[in-house]
Amino acid sequence: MGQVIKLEVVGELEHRDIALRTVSAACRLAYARQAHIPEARETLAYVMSAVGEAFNNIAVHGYRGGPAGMVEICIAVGPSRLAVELRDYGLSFDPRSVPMPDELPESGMGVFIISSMMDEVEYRPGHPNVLRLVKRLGVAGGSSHLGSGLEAKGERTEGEGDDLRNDSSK
Amino acid sequence: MGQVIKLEVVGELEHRDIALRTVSAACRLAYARQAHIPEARETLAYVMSAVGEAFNNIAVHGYRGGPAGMVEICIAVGPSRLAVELRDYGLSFDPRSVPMPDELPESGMGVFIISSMMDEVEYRPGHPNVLRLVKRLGVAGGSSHLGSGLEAKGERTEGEGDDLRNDSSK
Amino acid sequence: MTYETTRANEGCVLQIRGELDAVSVPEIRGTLDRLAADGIKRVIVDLGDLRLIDSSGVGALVSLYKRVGALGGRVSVRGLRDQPLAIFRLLKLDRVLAPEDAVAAA
Amino acid sequence: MTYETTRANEGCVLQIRGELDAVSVPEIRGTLDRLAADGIKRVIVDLGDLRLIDSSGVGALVSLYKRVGALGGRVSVRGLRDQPLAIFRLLKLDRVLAPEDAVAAA
Ligand SMILES: Nc1ncnc2c1ncn2[C@@H]1O[C@H](COP(=O)(O)OP(=O)(O)O)[C@@H](O)[C@H]1O
Ligand SMILES: Nc1ncnc2c1ncn2[C@@H]1O[C@H](COP(=O)(O)OP(=O)(O)O)[C@@H](O)[C@H]1O
Repeated sequence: MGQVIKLEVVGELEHRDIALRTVSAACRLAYARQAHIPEARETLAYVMSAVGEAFNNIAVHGYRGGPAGMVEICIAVGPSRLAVELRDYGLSFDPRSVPMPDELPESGMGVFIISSMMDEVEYRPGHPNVLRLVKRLGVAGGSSHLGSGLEAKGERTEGEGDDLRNDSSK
Repeated sequence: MGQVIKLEVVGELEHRDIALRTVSAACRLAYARQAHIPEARETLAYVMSAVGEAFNNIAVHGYRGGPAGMVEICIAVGPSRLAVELRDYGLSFDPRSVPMPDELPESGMGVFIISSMMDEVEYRPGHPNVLRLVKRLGVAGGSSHLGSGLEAKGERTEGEGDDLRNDSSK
Repeated sequence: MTYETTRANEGCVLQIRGELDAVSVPEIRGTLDRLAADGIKRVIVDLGDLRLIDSSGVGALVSLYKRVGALGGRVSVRGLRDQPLAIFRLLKLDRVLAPEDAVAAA
Repeated sequence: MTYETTRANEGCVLQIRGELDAVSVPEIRGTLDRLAADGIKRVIVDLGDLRLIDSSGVGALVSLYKRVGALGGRVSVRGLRDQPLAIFRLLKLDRVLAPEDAVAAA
């Protein structure tokens, strides 16, 4: 899977920017190795969107009602995929129970954005909770939603919420 | 000392950008807490310069002649100081033996830049080698070289190379 | 995040730059509340220099859209690109909040 | 890092943007070598959009300065600011490589 980058920050919103900038630099590194791929900007947009929502949720929901614990972020940059794993020691939740967003949503979009923007999403509740996000890079490997401008894979009517498999086996 | 941010990357030049962007975001976080301080830009310039040279040296010298190991970077953001510690598992060196740069230098500037740009520099050879860099934030605390534009503390004639104390006690 | 409002006649242009996210939404909330309460007829939100938005930012803009609409006004977003465009498209909000841009792109 | 050279009469402007560091110096080395070998009379290096430089970048520019000088030409740097300015000042290279800027700032 190539090289791994690890970041540890406190799970508070003020650390969101550090987390995103690190992931963004790692994402650019992935594409520096295959600079001919035109989807770099789109992939970066998707990964930033998903990781940003995941970080927000840990800070706002996972560590609600207590002092924030750490968030560990592992980024694995491979030739054909970027995997980002977020671990937290806060409250767990059941992603399958999260409803789809409204038509004009003011909240409740985070889990939907995460599921729709990534190619693989897996959540394992526990201590730590582990959220694993995978984005395929480039055109090969079935990322057919890439390469057609900025259209995301998800359509609200398709229920990608199910991508977030609640797999409690560790 | 406030909150600690930890980053682990492989000690290769291609990871330099990730390391610097993480440190830069952490540095901006330090100043977001005291946004009235006008020295934020200068401090950022100094810290980026020093950490960049330190990372280069680990990649180029520390891990020369072998596969690169990891670089662990710990950033501690306090109300009045920013401390960055770099740990590597490569070759050690004696900073006191590094001569001052030439007048028109093409190399040999790194250690001088590190010593001059930071307020405290400490190197402990070992496994890992630990390089500890401290920058005081803001005007208080004797950082009299801040606040007067972009003049760095170091003057080539003053021999700040000595700031890099080679303290082998662990 | 930085922002700027320019008023002209019965309308207002709100330009938001940088990042509109869970960290910065609280900083702009007062301004959004004032715009929403004003009974203003036309609000254009210019996101041409917005680098990043998250669901909190989207929520704040949707809320503005609803509240201005409830008082008979209209909010539209222009200049969407990159990551903010991706989010608006995913949520199908580009058609509602940025109909002019959506038509132009079609 | 991106760069661009513009030739006019006996001189050349080399604009370098972004980051000139241990990673990017190898990408510009061929261009610097060609400028140095050309016997060109006047090289202006515009660093107004340079965000970051490290000792490798400084070394490459000093080497250019020496080699062009050895063939009777002159290199000067303009537009230094922020981190690159801090490094040039520390090494007292602003006075040598950017004398016009240094005088203007005095
Ligand atoms: N990391 C998490 N830890 C605990 N609960 C979470 C987490 N992420 C999401 N949730 C739960 O799932 C719900 C839906 O999340 P989301 O779709 O991001 O919308 P919102 O955060 O606006 O409620 C949250 O309200 C929360 O109850
Ligand atoms: N992290 C390190 N590990 C091993 N040796 C180092 C390290 N940093 C510096 N050195 C030694 O110190 C010398 C001076 O370093 P520096 O001032 O950065 O200039 P340069 O890297 O251009 O030689 C290097 O040539 C190297 O021998």
